[in-house]
Amino acid sequence: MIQLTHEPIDAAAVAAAVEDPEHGGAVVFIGTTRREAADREVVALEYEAYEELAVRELEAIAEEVRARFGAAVAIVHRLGRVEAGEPSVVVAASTPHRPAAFAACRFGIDELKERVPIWKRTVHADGDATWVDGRDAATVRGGGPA
Amino acid sequence: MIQLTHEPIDAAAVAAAVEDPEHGGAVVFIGTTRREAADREVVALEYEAYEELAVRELEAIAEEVRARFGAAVAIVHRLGRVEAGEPSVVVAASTPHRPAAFAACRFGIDELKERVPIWKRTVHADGDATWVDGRDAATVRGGGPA
Amino acid sequence: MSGQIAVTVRLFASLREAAGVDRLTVEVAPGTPVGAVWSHLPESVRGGDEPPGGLRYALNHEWTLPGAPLRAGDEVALILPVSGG
Amino acid sequence: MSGQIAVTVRLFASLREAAGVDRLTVEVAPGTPVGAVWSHLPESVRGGDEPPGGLRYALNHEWTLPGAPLRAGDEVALILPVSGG
Repeated sequence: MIQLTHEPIDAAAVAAAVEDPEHGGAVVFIGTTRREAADREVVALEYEAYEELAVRELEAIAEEVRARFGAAVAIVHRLGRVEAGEPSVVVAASTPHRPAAFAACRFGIDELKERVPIWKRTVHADGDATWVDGRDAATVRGGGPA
Repeated sequence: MIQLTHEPIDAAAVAAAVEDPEHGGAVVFIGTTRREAADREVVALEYEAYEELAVRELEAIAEEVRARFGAAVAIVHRLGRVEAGEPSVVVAASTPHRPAAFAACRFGIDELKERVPIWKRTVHADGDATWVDGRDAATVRGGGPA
Repeated sequence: MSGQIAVTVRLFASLREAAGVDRLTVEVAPGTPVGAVWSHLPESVRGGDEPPGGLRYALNHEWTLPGAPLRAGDEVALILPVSGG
Repeated sequence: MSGQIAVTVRLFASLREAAGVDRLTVEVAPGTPVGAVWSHLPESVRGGDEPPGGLRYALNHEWTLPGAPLRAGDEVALILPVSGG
């Protein structure tokens, strides 16, 4: 299960996707929108992807996780508006023994954050929205795509 | 949520127990009975606890996880018979940022395995059952408590 | 024997199974160290003279050391190497 | 200008928002390097002459380097520092 989705993520379904009778340990990372960033209240994040390449990169990361850790792996990232408190990304990895499952899951989320072409925009309570994409003047007042 | 239970563990409920609006990352470890150990097929594990001290140790580990990692933490361990493929233990930890969530969850399961007075008995397809408690002559033929 | 005290011994895992019960009562002299309880168990439970490697002890639901002295009514738990998870 | 080729430029995040559209067509000489696409964007999108720090490029849905030469019909994606997760 390697997916971009506009629907809420079912973390239990992502975890279930890595079940394997020979694997005794599964580690699931759930990344959730925090209600605060840079001391301002956040009501939601909005995620946008370069979908064609993002899916390819997620598949490539999954393949690396399988090869390096012998893990079963599942990655789901949400796009569009994600309300504070909801998961934006879930990464699950299972392996025969637990240390590799921790390493595999950690590798998956670290690589995702490093190289998958997805961007977030922070939406504040007053309607201000700020892209997190390395550009300084990226604050836009009000609205924006959902 | 710090518990010993004879019922199947709902990993999603354990994960939900560490949700916190200020915590952006949650890591959940799910330990599952593997269908194989020492090259023999395993149909189930049976867990037994010294319940009074096991609960105290779990509470102590949770308190250490909170103090060391600033984490919210939940630990549920199942007792009695656990069929192959079902979770025997779930540890969840959430923190503001993800590296600490991985470390907190890992610390929780490592400490649990090290010091909580719980023992497993491996039940094989032919009815043989072997306690994993450091004694050599611990294989008992057939049956045993459920 | 007069002057002896009764102590409850909790058994788990293969010790419980060997005993057929999850607790026994043993009679010891007051002040006997926790670690001496082993030698008071029936031979059928011990399966040898030496305590198993890695055996630890709890006294009244808290970890203790083998040298702790026993009092009347104490509950000692014999804790073999654990295997939860 | 004759001899020019049309190249599609995909825009994301603050670049997309500044442009008001998620893709533009630019006309360049054949063989123009991918990294030169930036200077062909409208000033309103660029907001300055220099490409943003950390800008990377994809060509027809694969990562590429700024020196890769453009052909007619190519699609270039301008990839600002990512922030998924």
